Amino acid sequence: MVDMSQTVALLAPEIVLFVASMLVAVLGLSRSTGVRSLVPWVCVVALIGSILALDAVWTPERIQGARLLFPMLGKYGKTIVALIGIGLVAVSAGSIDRRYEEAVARGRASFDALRVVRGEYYAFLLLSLTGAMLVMSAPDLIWLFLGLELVSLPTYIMVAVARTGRRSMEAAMKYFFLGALATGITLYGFAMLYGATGTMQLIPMRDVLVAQAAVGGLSTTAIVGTILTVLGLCFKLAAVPMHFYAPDVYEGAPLPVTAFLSFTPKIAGFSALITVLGIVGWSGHAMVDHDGVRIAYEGLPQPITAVLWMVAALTMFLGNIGGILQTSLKRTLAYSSIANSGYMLVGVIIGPKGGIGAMYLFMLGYGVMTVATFGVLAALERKGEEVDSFESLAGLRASHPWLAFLLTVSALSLIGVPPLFGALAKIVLVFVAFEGGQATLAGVLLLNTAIGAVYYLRFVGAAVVNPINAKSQEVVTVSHRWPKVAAVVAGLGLIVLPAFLSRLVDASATTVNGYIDYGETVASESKR
Amino acid sequence: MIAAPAMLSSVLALAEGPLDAHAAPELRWAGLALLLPLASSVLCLLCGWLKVRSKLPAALTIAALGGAFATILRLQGTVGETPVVVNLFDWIDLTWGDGSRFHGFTANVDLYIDRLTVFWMLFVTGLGTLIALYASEYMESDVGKGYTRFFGAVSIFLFAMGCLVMGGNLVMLYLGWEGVGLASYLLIGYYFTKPEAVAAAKKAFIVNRIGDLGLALALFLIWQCYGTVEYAALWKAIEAAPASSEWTAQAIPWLLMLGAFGKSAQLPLYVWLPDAMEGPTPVSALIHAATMVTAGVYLIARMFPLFVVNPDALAAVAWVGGLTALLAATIGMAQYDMKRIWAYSTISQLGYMFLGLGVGTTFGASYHVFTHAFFKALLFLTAGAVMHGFAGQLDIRKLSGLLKVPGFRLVSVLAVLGCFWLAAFPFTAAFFSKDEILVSAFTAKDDRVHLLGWIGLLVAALTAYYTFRVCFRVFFGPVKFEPGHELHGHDDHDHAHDAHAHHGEFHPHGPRWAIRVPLVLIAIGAILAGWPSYRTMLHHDESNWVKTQVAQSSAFQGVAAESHGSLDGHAASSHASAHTEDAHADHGHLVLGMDAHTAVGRLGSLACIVGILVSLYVHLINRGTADALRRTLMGTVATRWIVVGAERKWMVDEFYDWVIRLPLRVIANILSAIDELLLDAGIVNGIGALPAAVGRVFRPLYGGVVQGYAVTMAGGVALVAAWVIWIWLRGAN
Amino acid sequence: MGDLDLAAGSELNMNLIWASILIPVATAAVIAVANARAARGLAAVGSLASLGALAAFAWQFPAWSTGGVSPEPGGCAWIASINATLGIGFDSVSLLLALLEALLIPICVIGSWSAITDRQREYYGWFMLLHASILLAFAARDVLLFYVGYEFTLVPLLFIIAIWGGPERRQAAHKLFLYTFLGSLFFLGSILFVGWQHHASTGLWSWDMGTLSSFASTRLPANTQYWLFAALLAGFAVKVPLFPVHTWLPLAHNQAPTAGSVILAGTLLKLGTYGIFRLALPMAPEGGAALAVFAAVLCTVAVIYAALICWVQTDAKKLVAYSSVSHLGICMLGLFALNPIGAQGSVLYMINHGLSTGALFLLIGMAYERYHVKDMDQIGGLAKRMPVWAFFMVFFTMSSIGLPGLNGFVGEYLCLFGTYIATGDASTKYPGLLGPGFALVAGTGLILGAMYMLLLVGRYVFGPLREPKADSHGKHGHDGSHGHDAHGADHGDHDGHGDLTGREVGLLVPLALVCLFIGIYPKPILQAIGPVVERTLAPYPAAVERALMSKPQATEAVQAQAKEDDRG
Amino acid sequence: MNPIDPQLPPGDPLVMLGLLASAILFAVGIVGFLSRRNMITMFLCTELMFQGAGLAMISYGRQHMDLSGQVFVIFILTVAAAEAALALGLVVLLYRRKETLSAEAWKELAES
Repeated sequence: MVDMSQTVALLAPEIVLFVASMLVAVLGLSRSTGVRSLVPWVCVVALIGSILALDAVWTPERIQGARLLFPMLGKYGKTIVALIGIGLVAVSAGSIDRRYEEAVARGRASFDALRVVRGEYYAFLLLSLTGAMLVMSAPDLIWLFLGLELVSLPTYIMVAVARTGRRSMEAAMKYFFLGALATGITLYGFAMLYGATGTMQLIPMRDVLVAQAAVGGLSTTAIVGTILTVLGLCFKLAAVPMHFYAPDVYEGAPLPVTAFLSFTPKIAGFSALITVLGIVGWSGHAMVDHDGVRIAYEGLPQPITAVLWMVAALTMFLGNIGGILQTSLKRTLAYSSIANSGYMLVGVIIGPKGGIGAMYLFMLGYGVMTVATFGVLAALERKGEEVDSFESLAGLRASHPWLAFLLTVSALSLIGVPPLFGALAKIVLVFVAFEGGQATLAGVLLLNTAIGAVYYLRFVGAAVVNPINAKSQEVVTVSHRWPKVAAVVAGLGLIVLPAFLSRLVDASATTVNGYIDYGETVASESKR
Repeated sequence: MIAAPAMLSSVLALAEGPLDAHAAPELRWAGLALLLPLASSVLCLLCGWLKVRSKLPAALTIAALGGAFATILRLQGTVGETPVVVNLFDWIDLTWGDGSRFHGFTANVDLYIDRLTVFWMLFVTGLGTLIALYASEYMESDVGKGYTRFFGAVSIFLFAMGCLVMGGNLVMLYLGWEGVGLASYLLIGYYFTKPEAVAAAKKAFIVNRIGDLGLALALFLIWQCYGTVEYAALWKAIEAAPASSEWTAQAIPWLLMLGAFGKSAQLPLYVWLPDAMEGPTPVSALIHAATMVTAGVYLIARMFPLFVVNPDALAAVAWVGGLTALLAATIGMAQYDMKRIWAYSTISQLGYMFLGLGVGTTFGASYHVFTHAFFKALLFLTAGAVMHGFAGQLDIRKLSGLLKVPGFRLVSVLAVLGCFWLAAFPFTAAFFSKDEILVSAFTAKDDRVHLLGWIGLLVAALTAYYTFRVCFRVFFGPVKFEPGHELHGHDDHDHAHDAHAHHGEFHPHGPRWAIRVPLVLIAIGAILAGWPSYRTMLHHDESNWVKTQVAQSSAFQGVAAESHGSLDGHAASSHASAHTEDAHADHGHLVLGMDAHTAVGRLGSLACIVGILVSLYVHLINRGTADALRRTLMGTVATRWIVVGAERKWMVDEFYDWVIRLPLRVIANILSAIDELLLDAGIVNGIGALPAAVGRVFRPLYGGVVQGYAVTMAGGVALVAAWVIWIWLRGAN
Repeated sequence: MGDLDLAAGSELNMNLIWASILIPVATAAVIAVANARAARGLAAVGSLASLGALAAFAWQFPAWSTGGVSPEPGGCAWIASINATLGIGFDSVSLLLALLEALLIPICVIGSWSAITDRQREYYGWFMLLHASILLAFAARDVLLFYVGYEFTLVPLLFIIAIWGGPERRQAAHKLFLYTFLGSLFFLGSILFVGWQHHASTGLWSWDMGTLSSFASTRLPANTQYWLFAALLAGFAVKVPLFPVHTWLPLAHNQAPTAGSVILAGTLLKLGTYGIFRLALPMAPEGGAALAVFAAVLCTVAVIYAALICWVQTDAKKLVAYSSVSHLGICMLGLFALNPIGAQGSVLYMINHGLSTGALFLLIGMAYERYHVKDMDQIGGLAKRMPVWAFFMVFFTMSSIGLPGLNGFVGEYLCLFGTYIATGDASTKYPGLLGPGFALVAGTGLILGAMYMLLLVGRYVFGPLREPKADSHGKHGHDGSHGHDAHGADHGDHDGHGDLTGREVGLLVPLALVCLFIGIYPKPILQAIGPVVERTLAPYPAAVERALMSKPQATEAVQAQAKEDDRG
Repeated sequence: MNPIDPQLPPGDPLVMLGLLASAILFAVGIVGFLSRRNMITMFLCTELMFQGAGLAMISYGRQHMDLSGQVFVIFILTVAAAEAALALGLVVLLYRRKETLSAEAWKELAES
């Protein structure tokens, strides 16, 4: 049996975050503003603590003991979650409960523990991050399912609670119901996978499926089950056909929550997707054609690759094409997140030989770009409201030159202009697509980059080129300086990271180490 | 066709013929002929820069041209029979592969000096100096304003002409070719505030450019066939493979012709020369009468070995020359502006020169160039003096009896002398040179050109008529004149110092010494131009000096064969012409029963005298008859076209405009519209808007209702599941 | 200086090149913090320093004039895992283009002192970044580094045109960015494809231009080379711009500020032609031979098409913009002649076009500064008012229509000459696919060239003086909503409409001298380019022979701008 | 028989019935979710889908004679309970704002 102490030890980062979330929930309710203002700091300290715990606890023998499908995935994955998590905490600092806190500070309203939301908000944020980390080191299906649920349930609440407006309530409603639908589909997929393999442990499941593949190809339940799971997970990635919620929820939700939604469910979703596809095995499959000849081939079974190919292509096209028509900032960024999911799906399709590494590198880049962009937007406000249209952004250069510069850098990096990190991540992805034999998909990716450039250029145009107009006159910076700090760190990161590119590429390549794919042995190419 | 190569091979058998050049580095000082004008143009630029207000630029230019003339005189002494190649510095030379003949292209700045070059440069620099002196006074009213620009351009012109004539390879010739094009553009457009002058300059440059394209393509062809563009190497290559039947070799002469006709204003491309009269008169005299327009003749003379190989090309040159002469003469008869008449007469005389080249006498053509340069410059300069004095008046109907006007007596006498020379009055220099051309026309082997001889004689008569039409109307008859309206600069300063008050009375003022001296010198030159033929006539021993010059150059095949046998053999005395190569005497061509020379001599003088008498009667004795004749011709529809045609220059300009310029303009507008609307707005913006359009198609899916999203999501999942089950799993196992 | 041994020498070279690239970046950073007044001075100093560093490199490393490459490949690793190195080095072609660029930038910066009056810090900052990225592109010997340099030029150009441009500057800048960005993605796809093929077959990672070209030309099958050349051509055709994809250029030029136009015409278009020369030709000789005729047809059409359009333009800047489409048509025609004469002419033409068209834009800009009108219907005959300006205008017009004695002639003449002799026979050791037909049609381009340039000079410079009546000072050029700073009205035309100031003449004189020098004594440049051109065209005689043999099936129904990427 | 995974012979009636029932439950859940406008009913339908999946797990557990399927069901129940709490809280919030339970009322956020 699995030695419980080993797996529990591995959970140290999650435990740190969990305890911190409880602490934060309580601190949020204290009467003194000083203590309440401590909450974001506690979150940041907890996240840093989780990274340190991760390093401390991550020893080779524990990994062996934990019998994980992707043993090394956690090391890199959890670090990104924590780092970007810090950025997301910084982006949301200062805008939760701001008007109520100001009212209390000026004494207009008496403090009422019931109305204060800050503590719960950050607690749910930390819980969601914990969920994401759990998904990355799930030894079995149940753990995977719980991890996924732990990611999405807090986000439903965060969307509803952060700002009591009609729009955020509608967003929460849509997000909850469609999320529940998708989870149902995923669950049924898990059930069929269980049915096909007879066990919940991931590694034994993979051995069963590989054995089935060696004999005569996967059973129908296995393939349908995988596809249902994949489609269910598409909701988390905001990939077609499950992407419809994204524009409305991103627009409705308050800005910091939108930032959170555009990163954490995505990384959790992708990690779960890779785990499920890992079970089905990337190689050593054979397709027996009509006259019984067994053709061994690389990569996922044909139907699953075909489905993923279709989902990736459609996601890229619909994401980019949808973005062109938008006038609201958050809605445009929603379509941008859909499109970026499409790009990352290309990495997933290519599989362990470079694809997943490139995908996680792109994920890091995407995370940094999200923090940078949302950091700038969170740092601005107009008459107390969030800034959500290109007109109000116009002429940012005149009033806030540094924020305009950062927005330009992140927009150009999203477009893929070379010296910035976004472009280099995309170049590695395209290169790996060629390597994995997906030349047409690489072509589709490049074409979509061109289409995407249209709406990203609007950010650049608004920030630097267009002159100030009536609406953008009233835009001022938020008193709280954390979003600005996040934006500066992330923005400069986009410029500085290319220098460390080789180290990052090697780090993201380690995510796949240790994934022993028996099929590989069958295909006579051992993979260490 | 067979005759040509035979003649060529027999001549080549001679000792060191005039084609094998040898390098002569010691003659580097010959480069002065180019360097001096270039230096003077740079100095003029400096004067312009420093806003010099004096006549310094004129002095600089005259000094430079004088120096160049001296260099050429010195060269005249030193260069012997064999041509000399002097390398100044390397310009373009690229080699690849093993550097053999076809693996490299060299075109360095070097000079190819043989007798023809010196002969040509003699009158170019000589006339250039005199005309520069003339212009120094003529342009004095623009001293502060455009003086430096004028003399800078004249110096550039002389430098370019030097490159053209003395250049050692075809690319240097091309450099000179376009250089003179630039100079003529700057000089024609000198009065740049006048739109007609700017249009004329632009027209001149573009028509020349069309010719230049022909020349450029010819250059490519020559390199492709013979592997080199250096003259020295080219002659050897031609000797080695004289007549290759490939179309490229055949096409070379035709393209060279296109270039020559563009520059020397022959039939298809002559339209720019009459308009070029917009420029100041010294420019017309120097460039558009004496030097630049002869560049075409020089090109064909220099490239004669290529032409000899292709008799059809020669015949074409002859015919184009003949027809141009005829056309220009007819137009010249019906014009009223004195400079335009001399312009058409230049075209006509150039037609003669090409006729001469076409029928195979490069000597005749060169001699005519030599004589024509002098008397045509004289005519233009006298016209200029008249225009200078009469405030821009040039209409021959408004000027009369200038011989008796005080101060214009010398100018008129010289003008009359020029007219006699132009009309080729017997025993004038032009008479001998034209005689040479017509004789060769009659005695040419290729019988297709014999008819041109008769056309030549007809044109001689017409020339005589229109020359003396101007002469009698303007210089003879009662004294009456009206001042021109053109308020040229120099006109204001007339009024400035005009003593008596009542401005109605207009007193023309005669030219001062700076105009009179060059006129006299050029007149003497015109007279002396005839000296070589006088000597042959009187001493029967001396061969014509010009003939020896042309014989000792690459155009030697064009020198009449009979005298070539012995370079210093006795001149072809009018009767006993000993032919060396053919058995039967003088090709057996007897014209009207007489020997060719005597026949042409008599017929030519007859044509000239008839022409003079007719114009004497019509334009001096009874001036009314010309108008009466015009009315009668206009009266009947059948003959109306003659008058209208002649006066309206046969509508050639309008024809070009309609057939070439207008359609091009329409096509250009269509293309511009295509580029703006179809290509840019249509396709590019269309593709740009495509994603947005597709986006709008998917827009209704985002209706906002939760159920709507759920339906599409569930529909998507069902679709995928169905697709997988039906298509994949059924096939797989 | 010169006696250092080779190892140290190459070290010094490397530093000098990096210096010439990094000085502008440093200047940009300093300008960002300096005050507005100092910005233009700093920019001038920075660009001159960069020019100095480059000149020192050229002087210190004489081997470039005989076709040598300096310094040797290799350089510190940038992405170690796929061996993408920061390899930089010049050979004669790239150094000449870099020197052209380094010469034009100070002239542009000093040229725009009086033109640009608001947001000067940003303007000069972006200019310095543009300068650095173009130099990086020319200096790169590593394909990915070239892509970085090539692509990043879009950003500063976008801002320079979009902020300081004419009335519809934003649309023009957006179109320029998106159009060229799409083109460059084709180019990115191709080089990644080649890099992958190289790794797949040799197991080694390498992104050095030399290794990739020699690998691709020898080891890739003919069909793949065909699609590779198509994609590379498609990518660079947008930048050159070749015929069907040129529509962004007139708009961009019409709206760009003077200095922007000068750099756009001067060196940015040369990135496209340099890309085709340095990457497309060596990497896919089979494809190059097969597609040379198609590309040549595009170029010839461009020559006539653009020349005719020029002829009916009324806006001076648009006329010169279309003229550069026509001129670059001839330039590329020379390159696709695939023989040394044509290719050397083409490389020389790139340099000449940069000088003459850059100077023309500078001159039109100076007139624009005084009258704020460049429509030839409203303005003309300025020679009366500005004789010195008129002199330079005539000088550079003559240089651009290829008057012998000036630089335009040598390049244009060799291009047409190369095209002419690019016939099937192999007597010149370099058989070609074009021949007299192409040369004749392109030759008519000479005549059309004379027509529209003299039309420009005839109406804009000579002719009766026509000055715009409503010559109200200030902003009818730009719409009022310009993000201008406190001191408001731009005082562009300070002393009314005087002739060129000393500063302006000082800008034009160096250009004129270089034009004259190349025109009179092109020997050193041609000798420097010679070996590099022969090395690039080495595989072509054989490839053309094969193309000639299989003439019928290869070249029909090829659409170079095929949207789908090359096959895997 | 696969040594790692002892299985009942295929076609065991209980397993077949179980799977059929779960499929029906799941289908009803989805169809109910799409057709019904009332939010509480929509939530109940999602619960149905969860239970359908749970039932499938149990029948597969029986098929493979393995208990982990039922362990999973217990977790599904807990998660469903959590979602129920959250759903009703949200529905109350929405009801208080718009006095209607129909999801149609909420379509302000849409493609403008």
